[in-house]
Amino acid sequence: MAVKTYREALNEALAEEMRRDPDVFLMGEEVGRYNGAYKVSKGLLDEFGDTRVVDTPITELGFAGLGVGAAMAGLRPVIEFMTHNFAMLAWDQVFNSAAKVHYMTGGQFKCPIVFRGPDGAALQLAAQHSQAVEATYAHFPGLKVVVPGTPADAKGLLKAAIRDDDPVVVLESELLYATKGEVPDDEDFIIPLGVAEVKREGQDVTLITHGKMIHSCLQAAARLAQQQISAEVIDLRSLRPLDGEAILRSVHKTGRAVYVEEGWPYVGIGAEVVNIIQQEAFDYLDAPVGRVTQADVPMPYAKQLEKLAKPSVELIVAACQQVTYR
Amino acid sequence: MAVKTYREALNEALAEEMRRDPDVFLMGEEVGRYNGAYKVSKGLLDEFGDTRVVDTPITELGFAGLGVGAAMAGLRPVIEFMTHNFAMLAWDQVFNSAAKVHYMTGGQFKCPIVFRGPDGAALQLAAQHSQAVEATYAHFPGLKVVVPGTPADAKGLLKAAIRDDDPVVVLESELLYATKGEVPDDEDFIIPLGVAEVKREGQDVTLITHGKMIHSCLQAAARLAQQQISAEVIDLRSLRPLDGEAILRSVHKTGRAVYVEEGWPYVGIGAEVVNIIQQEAFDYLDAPVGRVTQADVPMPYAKQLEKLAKPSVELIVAACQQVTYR
Amino acid sequence: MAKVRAGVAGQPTDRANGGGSEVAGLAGLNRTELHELLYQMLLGRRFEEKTAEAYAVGKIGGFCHLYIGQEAVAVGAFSCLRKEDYVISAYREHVQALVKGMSAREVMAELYGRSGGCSKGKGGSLHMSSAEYNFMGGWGIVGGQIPLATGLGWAIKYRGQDRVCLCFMGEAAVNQGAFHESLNMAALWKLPVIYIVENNRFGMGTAWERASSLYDISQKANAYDMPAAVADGMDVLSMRATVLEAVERARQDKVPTLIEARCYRFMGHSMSDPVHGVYRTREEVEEHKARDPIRAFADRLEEAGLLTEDELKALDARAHAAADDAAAFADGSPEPGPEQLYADVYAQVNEHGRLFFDRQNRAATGGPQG
Amino acid sequence: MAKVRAGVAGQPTDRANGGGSEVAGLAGLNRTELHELLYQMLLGRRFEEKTAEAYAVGKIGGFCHLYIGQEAVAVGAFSCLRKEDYVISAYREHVQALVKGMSAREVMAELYGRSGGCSKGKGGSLHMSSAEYNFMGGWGIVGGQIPLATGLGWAIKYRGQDRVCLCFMGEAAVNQGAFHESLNMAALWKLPVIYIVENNRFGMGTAWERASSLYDISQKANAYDMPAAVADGMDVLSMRATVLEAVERARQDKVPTLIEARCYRFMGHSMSDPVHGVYRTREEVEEHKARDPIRAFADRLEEAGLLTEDELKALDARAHAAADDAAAFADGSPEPGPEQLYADVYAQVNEHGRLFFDRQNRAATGGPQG
Ligand SMILES: Cc1ncc(C[n+]2csc(CCOP(=O)(O)OP(=O)(O)O)c2C)c(N)n1
Ligand SMILES: Cc1ncc(C[n+]2csc(CCOP(=O)(O)OP(=O)(O)O)c2C)c(N)n1
Ligand SMILES: [Mg+2]
Ligand SMILES: [Mg+2]
Repeated sequence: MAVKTYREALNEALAEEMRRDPDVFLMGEEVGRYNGAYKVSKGLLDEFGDTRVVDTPITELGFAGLGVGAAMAGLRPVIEFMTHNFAMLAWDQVFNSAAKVHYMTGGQFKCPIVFRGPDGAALQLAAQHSQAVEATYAHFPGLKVVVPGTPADAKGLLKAAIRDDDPVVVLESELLYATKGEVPDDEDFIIPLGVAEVKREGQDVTLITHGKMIHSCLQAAARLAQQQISAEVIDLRSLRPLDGEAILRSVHKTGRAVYVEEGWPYVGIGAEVVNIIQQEAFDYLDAPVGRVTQADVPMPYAKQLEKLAKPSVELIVAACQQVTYR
Repeated sequence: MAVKTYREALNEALAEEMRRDPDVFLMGEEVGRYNGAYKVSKGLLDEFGDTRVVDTPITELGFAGLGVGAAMAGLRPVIEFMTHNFAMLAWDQVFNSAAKVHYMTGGQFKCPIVFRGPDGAALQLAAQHSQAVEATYAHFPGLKVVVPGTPADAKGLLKAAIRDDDPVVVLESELLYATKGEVPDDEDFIIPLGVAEVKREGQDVTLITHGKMIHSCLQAAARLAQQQISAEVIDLRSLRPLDGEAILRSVHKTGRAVYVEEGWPYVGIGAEVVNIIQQEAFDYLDAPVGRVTQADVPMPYAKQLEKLAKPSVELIVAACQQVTYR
Repeated sequence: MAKVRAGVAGQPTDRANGGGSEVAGLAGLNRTELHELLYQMLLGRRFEEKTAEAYAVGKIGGFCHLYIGQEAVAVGAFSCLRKEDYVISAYREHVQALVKGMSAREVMAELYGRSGGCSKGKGGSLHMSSAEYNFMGGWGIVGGQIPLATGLGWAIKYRGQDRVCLCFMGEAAVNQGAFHESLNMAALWKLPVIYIVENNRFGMGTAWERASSLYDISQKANAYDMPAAVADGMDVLSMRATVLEAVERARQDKVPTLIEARCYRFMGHSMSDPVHGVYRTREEVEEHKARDPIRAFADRLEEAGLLTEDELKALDARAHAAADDAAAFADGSPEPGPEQLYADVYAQVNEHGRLFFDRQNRAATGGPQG
Repeated sequence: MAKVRAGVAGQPTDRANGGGSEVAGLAGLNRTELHELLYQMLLGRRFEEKTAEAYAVGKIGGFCHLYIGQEAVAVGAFSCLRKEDYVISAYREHVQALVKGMSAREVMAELYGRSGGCSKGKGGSLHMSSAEYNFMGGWGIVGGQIPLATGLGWAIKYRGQDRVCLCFMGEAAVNQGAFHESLNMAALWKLPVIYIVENNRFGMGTAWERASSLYDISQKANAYDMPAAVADGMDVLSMRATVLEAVERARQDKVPTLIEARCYRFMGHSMSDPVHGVYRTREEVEEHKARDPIRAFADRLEEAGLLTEDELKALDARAHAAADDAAAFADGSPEPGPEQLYADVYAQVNEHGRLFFDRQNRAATGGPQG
């Protein structure tokens, strides 16, 4: 184990998988000579050359589709979207091609592709550059979707995604790239898709979340502890497949839950988690499941407004107080 | 009142609004000379000429964006997507432009545009042509989303959408175009966005739904009546704004609910409705809210498989039996 | 089409374009090879006629787009290919699937939605494909296959293979952004992809000149500094000659080419669309039918003394028999069972977590619990 | 820029392109008008320098892309426009907003995220706009503004107005599908849109020739049968002459034009990007800086006896003062209040149903209950 940044962890995952399997290549805007818009691919061009680390024109639809074609031919492309906001231009290829090709060819063609890049808001990037779009990806059968929140998860999930035979969307985060954490050294360190992690144990209320928000949840849990409220924090890590058992185990114990996510509330991931809990733990629930999300507005630029729009530690604490009736 | 098809109702809505307001125009593939791929725009080219009824090249991203630009200049474009499956190519313009321009310009530019076309499955059109994508549209603040299920609703909602100052997505249905119903003659007949309708009254369980599925729900309700289960059928009609009160009123009465939708289950509209019910009618619920949806798979072509994939009257009946414990 | 290809390796391409009139053959092809071209076109025609019949009686459902009138395009083009070369296309692709080598049985069974279909009945008319023959699919999103073709070309280059990829599209797809983005990348990175635009004059009811500000499609290649050519898509030998040149360039220099194949659609856009209507007259259709590519090729062979009336009849009988056999096979092929509903959504069904979320449906169909 | 425009109505366009050296003026512009052009460039430069300062001390946040080095493009181009003409652009648009007529105050306050900003602080650097001046916005999605421009042109034609629309984009946006789809429609339907590609050589760290298979951007217009031109984007008069011709064609014949403006970006891609680095050398940057468009234009005017050293100083002082004033105004402008969070999401807040779904947030910020 060594302490690494989230960025380094992703970089290692890419480098290791590229060393291991010559069919893996990385393609996207500025991934090569510029070392990546967020430097995730630093050094990879030097090591692997320009057929395996490929700078593209700004043509998201085109290179996403190129990746799908290459995957159908048996390669294992990693397609970087500079951010998932721009991926919308490519969603036809993600939803109509990648997610469907295996099914509609009766299993003849696999599509082992990774679509990765930062998701959600950073700081003051305004409406077109601050969207957390996991709810949309997760809706489509045929895709797998993961959202790492720590360096170790970033490495383990990205490696699992690259080795997976299906299209996997990896949602990273600009604000996490510089964060640090312990990362296992083992070259076969993998976090299987579909396994949640209890990031903090607790008894009174379950905070369920994914991605960047785990840090806000951990902070909220610390504050709640001072108020004698013991919060368990569950990081789903993977949204499809989803570790429903982990959710239920915890809710059976606490009887109370709050979903926290960076995306918009309406038809968000949290809505589905509420659905699962009420379907499958109806009799265990002592209070409605709470939710904390981005405000239901396009992201404003002004610093104060942006702060108000984002799910805050304060709102998480308040939601936990509410479901525990304190 | 006169009996009309859903197709005729939409056609009338377009014609009346175009007569009323010279800023309204219709643009899309085959809307003009061909009278519309599904004949919704029949006769409009003859009446309004080719600057107001415009056949486009197959360039969904381009003409959707053209519509947004025209709307910013004060026109009121109605953009027809031949189906919403193809709209994915244009989603960048829907989500990054139409949904955001009013907010990010501080209210300087309105975007009074309608994006309309059929949504969901018809018969044996397979994976790329059978998607119900309302969950995705509804997720994005800045959009309004309506899903008419009857001829009268089709007319009233489309007219409301055209008169609205915000971008409105109208999700129609291939399988409904030929269905018939009473349609008011009044040229100012409008169904305000955000008002649900009780399509059948009942006491024991609330079937909540939208669009094409109201017909399956009404059939299910008829069968349930034979089993002495009285089902209320609520047609939301509009998904954003959403008539939460109508949902709660009914659930307060019945204590039991099932959401039925044509789209996929995971992070679907039904998930959010479950969320709203459990947040706001937690103490009224006698059973978990049930859900009936498309199977969580890309749509298969084979007739029998497609039938299995779609939400059926049988599954709705079964879900109602389950939540009423019969 | 291995037989035909073998016969012409190394033929000068200018000779291939018509002309050569020694009785031994035509355009560098011998009698047997020429007959094979004719047979492929006949097979396509008879297969599609059978398809129309089956559609009319409800054995085939959904959208269904016939290729009648355009047979020379695929037959001429694919005669330049090897089995390992990739082809990808749009939704008007039944005949292309056949010509690439797929059996008429598996294509027809797919149209019938049966388990003997190439995709077990899951794809249907719009989504024929074969991993064995590198027929990468019918695509239902207009233009959606163009980036995929570019990716197939990328894979060829990445692996240093001696292959090419042929990408078919209708002329209306040229206006899609995907076309522009793809051709730029293919030219920039020198990918061995041949983009063939089947210009049958219409995208549904829209004539090309009503959809594009530039009439000459091949000129669009200039925007990418890419070689281009125009072929007579009603003449199987013109198609063959043009594609042969492009294929050689792709194999040797890894350079893409844009080819406009001028052809005509004899049928309506799809089975639900009348043959003529608001967008074209009966006369226009009849005029083009007079240039039927099969009739024209047969006549030419007969005139050159390379085909007898009896041989033609025999070839046609073989084509009819193959189409009939395909329909009989499809009729007898079982419907996919309910367990197929959840099969193939994923290639790798994870043992962790849930991949599927509709318990009710899964329970009803015996679908996976994972 | 009304003053300048008025001076040249009806000038033959070939004279406009440099050359005319009577002491009375240059390129058909008199001394006052030429000074105004120079002032606009200076204003842009000083404004951006001020912006960089404010960014460095954290008064401005987010992404911030400066226009330094490219001033001649906007100033030359917009000198051909009227107030009612539309302009739409990408995210490197602060100076364009100014040159279109917006006050430096409202642009700077927007950068500061203050309520005195043109969009009340909601848009920020990437999204400047003004309904009053028909500056339709800064767009953050590369290429996203191109279809919108086409729609603005559509609206002009629809209403029979005597207006044009200028659409700015970086050269890297040319590879987007949106470019292709838009130019085809604009040419097909004869829309009065002038697409100006600011070719500053790089899209972030990618040089144009690494992203496009064709070097000459203006040639891409041939694919749409659209008129095209190349302008020297470092020369305000070249820009003006080129755009003037296109604007006249657009006004009279409703014909679009594609213009490539060859220029150079003196700064890094954005504030967080170094000026030179892996993708270009310091020497290359310095070489281009030697051709600074402001310096070059001032020199030319001085040589022609149309500008004195003192006049230049006075113009620059005015520009400095305007930038300082803008910053002072922005500093004093209040932050938007919490009630602004939910304001403006919709133009029409429905009295029926719920438009917003986050009760908790709404409660915390006093947002709408509807
Ligand atoms: C993106 C997209 N838009 C619209 C459609 C509906 N559609 C199916 S075929 C077609 C016409 C295509 O014409 P062309 O490309 O010329 O091919 P052809 O049918 O003539 O073979 C249209 C508009 C679609 N399938 N995909
Ligand atoms: C669709 C999309 N892809 C990627 C980006 C990230 N991005 C922002 S600017 C830029 C480079 C654009 O270069 P160019 O168009 O030449 O404009 P310039 O910055 O040189 O003015 C990129 C890749 C984006 N904003 N939108
Ligand atoms: Mg066509
Ligand atoms: Mg640039």
